Amino acid sequence: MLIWLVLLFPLVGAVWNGLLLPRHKLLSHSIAVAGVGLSFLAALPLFVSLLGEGAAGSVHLAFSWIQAGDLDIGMEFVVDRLSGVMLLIVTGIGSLIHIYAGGYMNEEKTTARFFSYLNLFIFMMLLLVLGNNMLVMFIGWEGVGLCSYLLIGYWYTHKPNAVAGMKAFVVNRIGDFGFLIGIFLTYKMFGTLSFSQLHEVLAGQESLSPALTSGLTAIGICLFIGACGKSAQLPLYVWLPDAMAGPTPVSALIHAATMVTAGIYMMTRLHFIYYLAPSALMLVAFVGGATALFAATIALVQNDIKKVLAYSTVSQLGYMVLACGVGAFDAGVFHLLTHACFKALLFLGAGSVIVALHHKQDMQEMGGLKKYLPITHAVFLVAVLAIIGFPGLSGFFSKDEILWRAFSFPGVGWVLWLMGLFAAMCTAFYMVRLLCLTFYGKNRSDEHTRHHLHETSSVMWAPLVVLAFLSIFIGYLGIPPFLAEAFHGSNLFSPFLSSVIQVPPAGEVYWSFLHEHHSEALEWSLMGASTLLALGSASFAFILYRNGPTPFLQERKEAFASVYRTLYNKYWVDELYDRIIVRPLKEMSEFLWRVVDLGIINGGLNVLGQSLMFLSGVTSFQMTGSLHRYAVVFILGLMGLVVLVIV
Amino acid sequence: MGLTSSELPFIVDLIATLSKIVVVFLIGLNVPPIMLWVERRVPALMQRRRGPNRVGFFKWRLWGLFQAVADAIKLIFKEEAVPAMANKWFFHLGPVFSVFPAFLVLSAMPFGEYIEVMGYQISLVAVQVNVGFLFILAMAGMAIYGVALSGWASTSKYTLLGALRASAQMISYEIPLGLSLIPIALVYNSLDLTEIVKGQSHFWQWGIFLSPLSFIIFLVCMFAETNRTPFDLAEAESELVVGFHTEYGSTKFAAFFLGEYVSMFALSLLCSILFFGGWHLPLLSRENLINLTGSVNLAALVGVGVLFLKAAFFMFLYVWVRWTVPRFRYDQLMKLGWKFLLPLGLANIAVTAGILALNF
Amino acid sequence: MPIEYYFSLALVMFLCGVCGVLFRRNILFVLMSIELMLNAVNLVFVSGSTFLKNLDGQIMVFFVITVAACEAAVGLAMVIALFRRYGTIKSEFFRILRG
Amino acid sequence: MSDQLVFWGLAGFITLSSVAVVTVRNPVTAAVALVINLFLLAGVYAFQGADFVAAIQIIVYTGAIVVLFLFVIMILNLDPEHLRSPRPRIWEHLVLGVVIAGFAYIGYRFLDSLDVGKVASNRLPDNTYDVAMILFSNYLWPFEIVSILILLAIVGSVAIAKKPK
Amino acid sequence: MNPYLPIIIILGLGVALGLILSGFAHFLGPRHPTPAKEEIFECGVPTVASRERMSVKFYLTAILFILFDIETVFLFLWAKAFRSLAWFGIVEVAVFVLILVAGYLYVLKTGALEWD
Repeated sequence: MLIWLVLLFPLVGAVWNGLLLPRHKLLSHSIAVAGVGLSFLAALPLFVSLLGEGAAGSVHLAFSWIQAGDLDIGMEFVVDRLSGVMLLIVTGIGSLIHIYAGGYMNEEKTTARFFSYLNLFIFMMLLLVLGNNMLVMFIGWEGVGLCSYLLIGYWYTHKPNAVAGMKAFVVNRIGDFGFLIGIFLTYKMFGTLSFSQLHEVLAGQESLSPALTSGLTAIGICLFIGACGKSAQLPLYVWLPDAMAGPTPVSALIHAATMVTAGIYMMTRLHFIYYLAPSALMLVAFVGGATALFAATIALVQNDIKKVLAYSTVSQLGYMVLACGVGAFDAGVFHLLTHACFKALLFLGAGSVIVALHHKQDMQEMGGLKKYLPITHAVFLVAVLAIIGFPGLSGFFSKDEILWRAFSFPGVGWVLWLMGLFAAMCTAFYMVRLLCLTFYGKNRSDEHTRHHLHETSSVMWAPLVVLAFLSIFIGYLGIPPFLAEAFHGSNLFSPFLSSVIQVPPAGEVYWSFLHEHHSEALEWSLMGASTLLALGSASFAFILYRNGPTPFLQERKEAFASVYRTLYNKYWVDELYDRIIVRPLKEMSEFLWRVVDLGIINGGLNVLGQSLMFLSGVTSFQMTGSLHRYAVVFILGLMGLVVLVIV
Repeated sequence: MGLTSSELPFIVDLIATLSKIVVVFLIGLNVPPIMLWVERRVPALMQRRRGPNRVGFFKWRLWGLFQAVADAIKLIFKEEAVPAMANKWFFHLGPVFSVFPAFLVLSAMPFGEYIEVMGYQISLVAVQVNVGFLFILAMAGMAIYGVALSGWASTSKYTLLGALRASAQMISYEIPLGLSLIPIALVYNSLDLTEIVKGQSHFWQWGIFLSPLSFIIFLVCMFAETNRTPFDLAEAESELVVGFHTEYGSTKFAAFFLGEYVSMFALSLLCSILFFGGWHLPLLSRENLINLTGSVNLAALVGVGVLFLKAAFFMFLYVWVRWTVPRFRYDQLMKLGWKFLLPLGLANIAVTAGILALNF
Repeated sequence: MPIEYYFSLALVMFLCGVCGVLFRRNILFVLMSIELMLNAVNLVFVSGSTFLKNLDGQIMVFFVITVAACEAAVGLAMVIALFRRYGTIKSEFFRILRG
Repeated sequence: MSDQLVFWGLAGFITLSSVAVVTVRNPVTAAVALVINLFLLAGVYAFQGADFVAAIQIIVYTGAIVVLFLFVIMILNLDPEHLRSPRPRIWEHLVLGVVIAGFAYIGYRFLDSLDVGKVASNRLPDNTYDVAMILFSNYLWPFEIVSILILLAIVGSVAIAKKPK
Repeated sequence: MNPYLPIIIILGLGVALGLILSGFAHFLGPRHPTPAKEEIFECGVPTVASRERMSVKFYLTAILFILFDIETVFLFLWAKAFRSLAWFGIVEVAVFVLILVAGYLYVLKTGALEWD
């Protein structure tokens, strides 16, 4: 019963805000917050019921949606430990961001439309998370894409925003295309789309026939393309940095915490497919690693505060995908959880900075905000420490777990580990750079803004504090086992999920290494190395950027001008896409339009018309009107016919 | 036109036919002169004046009978004035068209049943046409050409108008003529004149008693077809000078004259055949006549005499009506033809058919 | 009398009719030629019926004659109307159908 | 023997008159030629034994239709000069040749495909009665339709020819 | 003997008689053509080929003549087979005649036959 409430509240909020468009900002804000909050409150008892030892998930059927021939798809929802976790993230962090958004959107005349979109987004995300078969998930998948488009282009009057919204939507669609193909393939192979049934079928497989593995690999890859589109992985990540055009709470909610994690959640939900398609997983791992490293390098030189955070999100998502790739789905989800907290915190912090600076986002004009925005600075510091993996904070545990699981992957594991390590170093560097450029050094903003600089309202910094608290303590849920003995605690998270994520028997042989025991010394040394390196690069960045852009930095920039420029211009990826895909497409259609359409079709018809005119001209010279001429022609024709018949 | 080839041997048949033709032409050529005389004599007597009585040689005046011969000679030797603009061909062709149909009709009339000569029965009809009526209608049609062509040939407006009027009149009265004949055909169940006369052996079987209405219509049409008296508007002296044959001189006028009187005689013969029992005496049936006269030939001769008598009566009727009945105005004439005789004819047919249908 | 003679006679008449229709300028002549053609058809009907010894041919002739009569009647009515309208019935003057 | 003589006489005159109908200048001459042609045609029918048809031919065709033609000619009172048709152009001769050749060929092919024997000059006995019987039994419907046709002709011609008020 | 002989002979004689009569005067009669004689016997303006058109009434009469002539002919046919067709024939012809009477009434109504 509770699950219907969870779903219903955001929907009601969205409809109420959307249709009635209440004038009063406070009213619309409270409706939205109530929508998400109540849904969170309803979700809590659900989650608690799952905590118990043997509590398995429960499937609820709303109504049978499609019945065509042997295809029977119902609007089913599953509430098990995995979707429970996601549920908490979405509704929990969602409600915090809703509260924050009220403050952020204060200058707007009416916020009803904004909040209805936000609530609609939450509803769609819940659909995606709770759906028990691929189609319901797909509805959520598309709904989320739609809401992201609407929200990115919220200030559609400003053209770049609209263009960014379209870009996001188009790139997502490309990803969805892969996802759809994956759905079709699964239906073709297994005849059903519901996760529970798929799980039983695959679990029942004793040995893997080559056809099955190739099928599963194909499905895996297609679904991964969908995930790339949604979770902004390497080929299809271009839309996320431009998505920053939307309001900051949107970026926080959608482009940090919830939507972008959909891809990872989908792969985790279908772990039984991926476990039986090791080659697909290999691809996933490498794409994840590459994206992490690639995005991190770009983030090093970006000047726009939200762009830096966007690339950092892409790189963190790369980590999660890497985790899934090496089969550590539980580690992926754990990092997802921690990342959601501190990345939302970072974005909201940046949001309050932007509000304070009246919507200026360029870091060169910031600096020295420490004394103007004390709370924001404190919270921001916590988040930065968490993300660079400062020991003790949540980022440290989750990132380290991923690196360890990557390293322990037989064979190519160490390459992945190296990529992860470098990405971590870059992350540390740019996060500290960000921190210094915004909060430390002299204040570089102009007189007018400096005069108005003041701390944001309580509505905005309260959620920040909660998030900061979360990003500190959530880490302890997943303490790696060897540390656990030291502190005689225990790793709570992975066993919690292990009931859901199990390697199907057919894949047992391949994934046996997961259960081998490793020497603790190796783990200790690896953790130590990575932490030391990260902190080193952080301090290095601190020294460089401590008091803003110094002339020394300027020379360094000219020295490595070429490197700097490539990084700054995002490896010219956008231009590359434009050149490879967009321009040829445009030229092709131009060609088709001018040559084929005008030339051949119109030309052809015109020629036909002219020939007819010519023909009629030829035959009409006889139409002189004299009866006798007609009679003669008639008789001659008749005779010709008869002669023809006779001869 | 249906000619039943007679069973007689060729030679006999040939001679019989030739002799019949000669008889027909004799009659044809003699009737107009006689009528010329009658035409003058009878009105004179009616008007209490003496007709022509000067012509004669020596002292036999014969009541002016020779006047006819005198007129004939006069006509032959008169000069013929052909109008300049006239269309030569049709000017000469006109009279021909009015002569030969009359003779054809006359030849189709049966004068008697048959006579036995040297053991062969020779029918007393020149042209044995088994669809008698239609033949007569056809020839009436041809007469129209005579009138129309001659009128048109002498290119003057009046003759043209006269010709149009005369032919329009003949056309309008040909239909009632046809319609009046149909009841007779119904009653006597044949179109062949000889059959019809055979059907009228007893005087109460005569046409006039069985379908009196058709006799009246036939009589009117007789006068109209030959442009006689009440209907002679075409040649009415007072209006169109002489009508379509104004420009015709001597012999051509004689030809028209001949044609007119022969067709008059033919129609009277037809009338007596259809309505007055042809060669049957009123009270004496044919068998008694043969017994009375002893031989078939003699009886046939008597029959022919009776027939000619009846025809003479009708010819007299022509002249009589000419001098008593005033002339119709043209629109009255047309109205009579189209609006009175035609419906009357159709009604007559309906009535006759109804009556006959009762005893099917 | 072989039937070909009758048919060839009919053909000749028909030919004259066709030529009359085609080459005579005056509408009246055209109508007359049409009558001529119809008579040729009648001749074929009659000789056919005589040869095949069944009377249907003759009955058809009745109908043909009736149709010819009606056609002539209406045709000549039109000629008169044309004459009244155009003052002439030479075919060159009826150019309305010009293509 | 006499049959041949009669037929050839009639055929000759018929061809002559039909050619005259087509070639003669003056419409009245053409009408008279038509009359003669039809009259002789009636002769041919009678010669073949179709007496009733011959009679009808003369009564209706010669006696009525050509008279109508004559009437129209007289009414229109065309001046002869007006009827002088212009010198026929060359292509007319050409077409004439082609038409004649075409019809001759068609006729020839038709005639020699006829494998009929000699038509005995079997004059049918007086068949008017049989004609009538057949007409009123088998051909009932055409007979009724003919009356409608005549009605149409009446209404049509009167409507067309009547002087517009 | 061919049944057509009499008709042909009479036709020939009739035509011959006509020609003789019409040609007679040409040979026998005196010929002194004078302009007066040449003229058409007429008073008033010589209207040789007057273009004045005759009234259309004649034409209408001729048309109606044809159409009713056909009726007469068909009635003749019916008369021939009257007795054997009996009632059926009568009904048939009645319909035929009635339709034509309808035409006739139309003609009367439109006044086509009114002679001015």
